[in-house]
Amino acid sequence: MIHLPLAHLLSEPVGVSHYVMVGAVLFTCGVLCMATKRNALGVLMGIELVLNGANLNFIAFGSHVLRNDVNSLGLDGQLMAMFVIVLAAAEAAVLLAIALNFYNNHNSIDVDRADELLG
Amino acid sequence: MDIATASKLSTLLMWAWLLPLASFVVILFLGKSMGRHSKFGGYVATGVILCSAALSFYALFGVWLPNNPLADASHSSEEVHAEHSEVTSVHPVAFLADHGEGESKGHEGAADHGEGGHGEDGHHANNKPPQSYYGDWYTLGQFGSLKLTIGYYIDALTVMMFCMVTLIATCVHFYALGYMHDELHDFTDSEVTLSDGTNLKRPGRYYRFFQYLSLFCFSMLGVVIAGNVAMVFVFWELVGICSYFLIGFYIERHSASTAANKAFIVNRVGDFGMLIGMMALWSSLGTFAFGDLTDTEGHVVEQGIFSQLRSAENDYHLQATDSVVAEQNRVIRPSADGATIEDPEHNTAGQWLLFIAGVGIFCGCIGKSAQFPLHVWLPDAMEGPTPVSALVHSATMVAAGVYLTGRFYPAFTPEALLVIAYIGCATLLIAATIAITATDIKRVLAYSTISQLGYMMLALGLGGWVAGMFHLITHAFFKGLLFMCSGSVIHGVHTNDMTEMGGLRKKMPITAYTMLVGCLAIIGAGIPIIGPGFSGYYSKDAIIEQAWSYGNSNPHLAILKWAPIVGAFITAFYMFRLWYMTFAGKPRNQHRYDHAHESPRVMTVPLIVLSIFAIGIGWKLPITNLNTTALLEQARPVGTLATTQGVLLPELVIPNEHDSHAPAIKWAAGWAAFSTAASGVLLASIIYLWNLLDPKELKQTFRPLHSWLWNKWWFDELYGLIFVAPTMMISKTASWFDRRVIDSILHGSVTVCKGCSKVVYAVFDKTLVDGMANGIAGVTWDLGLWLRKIQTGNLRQYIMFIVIGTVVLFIAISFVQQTI
Amino acid sequence: MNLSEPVVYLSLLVFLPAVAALVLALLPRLTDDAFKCITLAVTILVFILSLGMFRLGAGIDFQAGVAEMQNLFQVDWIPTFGIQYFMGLDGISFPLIVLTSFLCVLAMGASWPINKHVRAYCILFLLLETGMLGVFMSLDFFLFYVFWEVMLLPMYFLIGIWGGPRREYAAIKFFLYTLLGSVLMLIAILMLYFNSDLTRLNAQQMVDAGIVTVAGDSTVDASFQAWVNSEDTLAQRFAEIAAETDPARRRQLHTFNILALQQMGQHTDLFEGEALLGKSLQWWAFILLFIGFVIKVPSVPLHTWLPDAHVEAPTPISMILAGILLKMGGYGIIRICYPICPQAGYDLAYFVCTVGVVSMVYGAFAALAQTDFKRMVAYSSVSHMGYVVLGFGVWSAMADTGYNADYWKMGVNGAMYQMIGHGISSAGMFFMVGVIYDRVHHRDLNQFGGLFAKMPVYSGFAVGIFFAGLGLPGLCGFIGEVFVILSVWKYSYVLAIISASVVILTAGYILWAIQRVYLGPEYKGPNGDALKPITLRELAIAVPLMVSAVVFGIYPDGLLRYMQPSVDRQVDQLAAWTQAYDERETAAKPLGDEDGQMASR
Amino acid sequence: MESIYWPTFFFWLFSLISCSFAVGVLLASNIVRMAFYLVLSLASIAGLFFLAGADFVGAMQIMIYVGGTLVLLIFGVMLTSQERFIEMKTPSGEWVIAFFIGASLLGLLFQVAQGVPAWQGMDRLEAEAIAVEKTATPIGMGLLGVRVDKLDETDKSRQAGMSGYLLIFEIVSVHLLVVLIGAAYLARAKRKQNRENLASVT
Repeated sequence: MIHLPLAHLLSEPVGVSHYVMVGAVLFTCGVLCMATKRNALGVLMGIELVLNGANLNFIAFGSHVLRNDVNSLGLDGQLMAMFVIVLAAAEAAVLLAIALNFYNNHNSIDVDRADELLG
Repeated sequence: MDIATASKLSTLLMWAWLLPLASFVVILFLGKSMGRHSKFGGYVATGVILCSAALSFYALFGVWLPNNPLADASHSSEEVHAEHSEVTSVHPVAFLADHGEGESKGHEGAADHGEGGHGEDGHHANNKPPQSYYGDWYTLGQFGSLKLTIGYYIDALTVMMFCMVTLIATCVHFYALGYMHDELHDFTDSEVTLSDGTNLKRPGRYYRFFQYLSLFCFSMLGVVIAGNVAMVFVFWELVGICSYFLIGFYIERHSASTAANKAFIVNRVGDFGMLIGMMALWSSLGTFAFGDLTDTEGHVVEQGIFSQLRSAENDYHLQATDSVVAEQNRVIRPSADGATIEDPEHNTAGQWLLFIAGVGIFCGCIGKSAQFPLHVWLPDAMEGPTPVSALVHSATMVAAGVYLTGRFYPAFTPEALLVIAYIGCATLLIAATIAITATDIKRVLAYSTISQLGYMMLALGLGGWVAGMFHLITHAFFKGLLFMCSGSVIHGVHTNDMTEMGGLRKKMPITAYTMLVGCLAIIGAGIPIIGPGFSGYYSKDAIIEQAWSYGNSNPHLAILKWAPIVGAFITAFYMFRLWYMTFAGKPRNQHRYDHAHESPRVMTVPLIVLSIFAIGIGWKLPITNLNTTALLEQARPVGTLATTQGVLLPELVIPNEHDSHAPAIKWAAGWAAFSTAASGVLLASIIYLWNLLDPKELKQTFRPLHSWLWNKWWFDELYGLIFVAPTMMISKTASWFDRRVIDSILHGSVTVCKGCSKVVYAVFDKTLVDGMANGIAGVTWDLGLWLRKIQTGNLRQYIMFIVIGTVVLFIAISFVQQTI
Repeated sequence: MNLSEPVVYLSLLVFLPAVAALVLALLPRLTDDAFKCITLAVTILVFILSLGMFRLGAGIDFQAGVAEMQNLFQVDWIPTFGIQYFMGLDGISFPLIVLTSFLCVLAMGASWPINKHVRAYCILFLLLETGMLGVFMSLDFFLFYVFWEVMLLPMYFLIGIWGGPRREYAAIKFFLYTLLGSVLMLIAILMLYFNSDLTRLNAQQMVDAGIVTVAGDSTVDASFQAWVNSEDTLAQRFAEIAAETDPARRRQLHTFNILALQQMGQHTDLFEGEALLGKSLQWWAFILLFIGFVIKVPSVPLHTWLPDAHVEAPTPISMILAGILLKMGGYGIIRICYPICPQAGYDLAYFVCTVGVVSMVYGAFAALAQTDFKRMVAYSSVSHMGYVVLGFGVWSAMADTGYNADYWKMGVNGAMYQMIGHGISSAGMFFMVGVIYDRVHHRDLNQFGGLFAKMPVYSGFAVGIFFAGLGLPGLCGFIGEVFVILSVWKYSYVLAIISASVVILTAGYILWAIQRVYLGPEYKGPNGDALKPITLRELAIAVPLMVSAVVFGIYPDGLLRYMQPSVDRQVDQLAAWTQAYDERETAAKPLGDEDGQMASR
Repeated sequence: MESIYWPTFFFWLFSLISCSFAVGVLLASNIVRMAFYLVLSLASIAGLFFLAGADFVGAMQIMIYVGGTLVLLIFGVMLTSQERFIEMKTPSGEWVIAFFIGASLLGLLFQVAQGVPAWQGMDRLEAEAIAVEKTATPIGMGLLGVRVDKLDETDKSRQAGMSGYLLIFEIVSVHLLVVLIGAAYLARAKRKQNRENLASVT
């Protein structure tokens, strides 16, 4: 019989790399959201996803549950994540303001219309 | 060596090989006199190839297998798992449980794999030469110790190839009996318009088609049975000329004759390299023989290439013989420091010459198997009738190149294998991308053939001998199937253009579903990791596993690891694009749809037969332990069952093929293959089945990319510019030189001086000096204009640029680190 | 008249055409066809005579597997200068003789469309045959030269009278080139003659030179003594000079005997004296002879007479020209240049090979550019004969290969095989061109097309013959090319790689020509109505050519068994000479060894 | 088969939810649905935080993100939600480009994630032996300038950051304040201007 690592999927603890991979998926989704959504609010959501992906990495690197050695970030990771969350909130507020402003000026929230900087 | 078996096998296969020649001769002399309207030629050729197939199968099942029983494949693989558990395991605990079990079973299998690799510290004892029978029939010339002969070299691979070639050829012959019926009466060629505006009307050439087919089979079987490189070369050329005849079968069509010329000449370019390789080999070893010639008592009389280069004293590792070293020192003068390196692990003496020989021989394979950069002939070979395409693309011509690479395998140095891998990698990606945009149904299949051949070469180059040859066999079946299906479609719809098809599923169900089988087989559909799956699933997964294992051993060559996975995605995409465009959806051309019909039974029965093989050739036959991989293991070339280190490039590591069956690799590679293939199918479905994305809009967006792919990366134009045009210019110059210069010396030197001064003016002043100044200015200007376009002001594109930049930067950094 | 005497049989073979020519000249006026029939009959008779040597009962035999000269005979001709009527056969000349008589039959068959001055044509044709056969058989240098010139004149007239529109130009060009070669050759002959000395040869060498024959149970020395004491004029002069003990008063016994000259070149220092510019006598003799022969081959850059001569010559003369005349150059190189002047050959081997390779490449390129069908075939001859020169030149028995002569043997055998193979394929190609030229009266490649539909059988043969020229396995062109190419690497890998590249160009020009002439939908040029299927006469010429192309392609042993022993023997002798020479040089200047090696490369 | 290790099970569960809803956000074209998916995705990320032993951050995640930021976002959605902006199609070509770029980025990140041996999982026995600590207090103390988690650190080189995050905490606070005021100003002022524009047009 072919030996399946799948069998051990649920019986072994997960590691940092698993978290990093989940973070990578979120990050990529976020980036793609930013790259594909024409709605400015969609772009904003993409940013949130990116930040969360990054946060997940911070947490994973700092977690002693996942990786019990001296090289982990320890509490610093969690603190970083905290700051990111807080700043994300701030950034969301500013972006919303910009979006609303844009909406008022252009009567649209299509970011493709915001190409006045075209050289 | 068992003399009785040898003579039995060689006789059987010799007849299987010579019968098509007899058919060729018979049709050559009698074909016309039997009348243009008789099916005489077709029946003779078909009957003969049927006999050949029967002889080949008898040779396999009646002679080979009883004398060389198969090892139990599962044992050997268990054993291998056991060996490498400490190296690759992710879950060591679980592994230990299996280890003991595998070890105990492993001993039985070990006998067939040499000493099986119970060595320590990851050092493996190497595998012995496979069971083979070698002999000479006929001497072309003998000069002292040098001998050029016509002979045979028969091992499990030879026998299998015989079965495969004759079986597919038989199907093609039957299919052609129906497909070529137009040629039985006077034939009006609608693609040829005469000067008076009418279409060409000519007598049919039914018998001639079968005459060429017979010769083709003869030549191909000659390549397979060949006992030495020179004989391979002889039949290699004959295969080339047969393809010339068959591709140019419609000799009245200019496109057909041009394609035939192109095929032959491009192949000759490969043969040029092959000749260089042969010369290097011949001058250093003085023999071309694959096997050892023995006398009646079994003593070795003359040593072949492989036993010279991989001697038993040297544990079957590749090492240059004294004669090779001497020849290299003669050709490439040793450097001034005269470095003879004492380290036996990295003894580079003679390695350069072996590298040249290996790469040279491989050049021939590049030509025959349509590898980049000589792949340009194969798509044009579509000009021949479809049965020819089916034969050329599956079992014969292109298979010859891969076959030779596999046959010559023990003599390839690790560096030559790296070249092979790179060529395969480039081929598979380039061809796959071109197939995405093609709309000619046969052209898509042609590029898919090139791409799949790239897979095989890649596998061989990465050390996956069985994987590569296995894919050759499975591919032959499903590609033959796919081509014959496309022929059936063309026969029913009278066009090659997929943009005029659609919805044909209802009109021609047998064709549609057998073709679906072919598509599923080529993308390697199957249940991941545990199987079962279509034949392509087994072979392609084996390749990807080997690539994975190779990529793990050589992190700096990660591209070779990812290429097959990316290729799997593209393959799945374009194959299902083809199927959807042809059979699914609504008819795009109602007129053609209304007239479409299913093909006659003489054409559909071969389709069904082949589709059965396309599904099951990778399976293990129930009850018996008969399966293709086990047979191929029997033919495993000497000394390929060890992890090999590069000599000229010491950091190069070619992992043992059995390592790639380790669960961790199998798991990762299996999922990678499955998910990429599935996403390819998904993407094709999104675009062509559910119409969620509009292909026209896509084309619009990717206009430059589309035209780049549509024009096949501009290869034809590029070659025209850098090879054909200069050649013609040189030849014109040579001719001109004759008339104007040499003759002018006779007539008087004044003319010469005048001519020269003109040349100086024209070439240097006008072209070189002025041209350079203007050129630099122009390029700068254009570059500026082009760069301006990047600055679009579009937010979303900027984000994409950031991501691309990141990825590229990462890759660049990783490369820089590798080199440092 | 006893036919089993070599002197009778070989003389008959050589002079039968000449005698027939004389008879034709004296005959009363007959119809054109009668002259042609008589000539054809004579050529067939000569062909039968040449075949008669294959152990067919009556007459002399040529034995396979024997390396030495066979059927030697010598008759004094001008004893004052030691000139003899001296002929013989070995594996090098015998296949060429059979080829000559065979191609003459076919060429005469192809002469039927000639309607101008038929009697004169036939006479000249027969004289030409005598000249060619004589060149291949004569072993006396003077005799060789006479036949060489005998062949030249008929050729000049055959081109100049029966040729195409620019025939005078072509004939003069041919004549001037060939005459230049002959003059240079004559100088070399005289240089060698006046430096030769028979008395320097020992008994064994005299036997090898064919002067002394060893009777059944006698030893070499005894036979030599018996010869010295015999009544033979040469023997008497030999004894007289050898008896003179004072070196100062001793004269030399000059000779034109080619075999004796070979012995002197290889075993004595007679030709090693310095002649001019620090080069030895044999170096200059080699250069002169080589230029003379290479004009005939022809090699670049002395080849421009060939395209013109071919284009203007009538079809049968083109066949002879390409099939046989070119081979004389190759024959001269292997029979005269190398064995007589080994030291120069060793020095100049790289030069010879380079000439061969340049011809191959240049000829192929030039062929690609031609629009005249015959011109293209002519350039293909230049390219194919390059293989011959290259094959002769691969002096791979050198110090760094341990004087292993196997590869050299392969090269020379390949070159010889290529001469025969090319004799068949090029004659065939010219004939195929002639067949359509007879019908449509033009040769413009761009104005053909679609001949397959109108003349299917002819086109099949033509394509087959052209593939033989392309070097397709199974046809005669392949064996020679492969032997030559595979052997070159051992001498020089650079030349090997360049020569291998020619296979691409060859495929290019031949396939392109086939496409333009035979394939395609319809004929594009003038006189399309005249394209009638091949006649029986033409078929009777095409079939033997095609059959022999196939036979030589798949059964090389049939030719090699006659040819190879002689070739191998000569190569072995030269290899032995090389080793002795190198040892001598090393002993002479121990420090200069490296220079000698470099120069020889 | 060994018994299920529950943290792993929950990890897979939460990661599956968060990833699939993240993909949902990406693929959905309706802005309201996107917002909904985002809520679910972020909530399950909080679950992952808990599993990694970061209980305080997890709580923050739920409170600030799910409770705060997203409400803000949804306001934004509602404020701009005219019929034509609810569904905004992206051109097909860009989807394909984005797909390939995303795939390569993902491949790269996965490669990196797999490439570090130290990041692989621990042994089960080892993992079960680790005591789970509460983190709220250390974090709170850290923000106030005291690193309780490093008090017993003996290695000098690892004592960096002993001063805690007080200064950063302050900066962030001020930053937040500025941002809030700025945002309010931006949103308010422009609307007024806009109204004037409208008035002038009519």
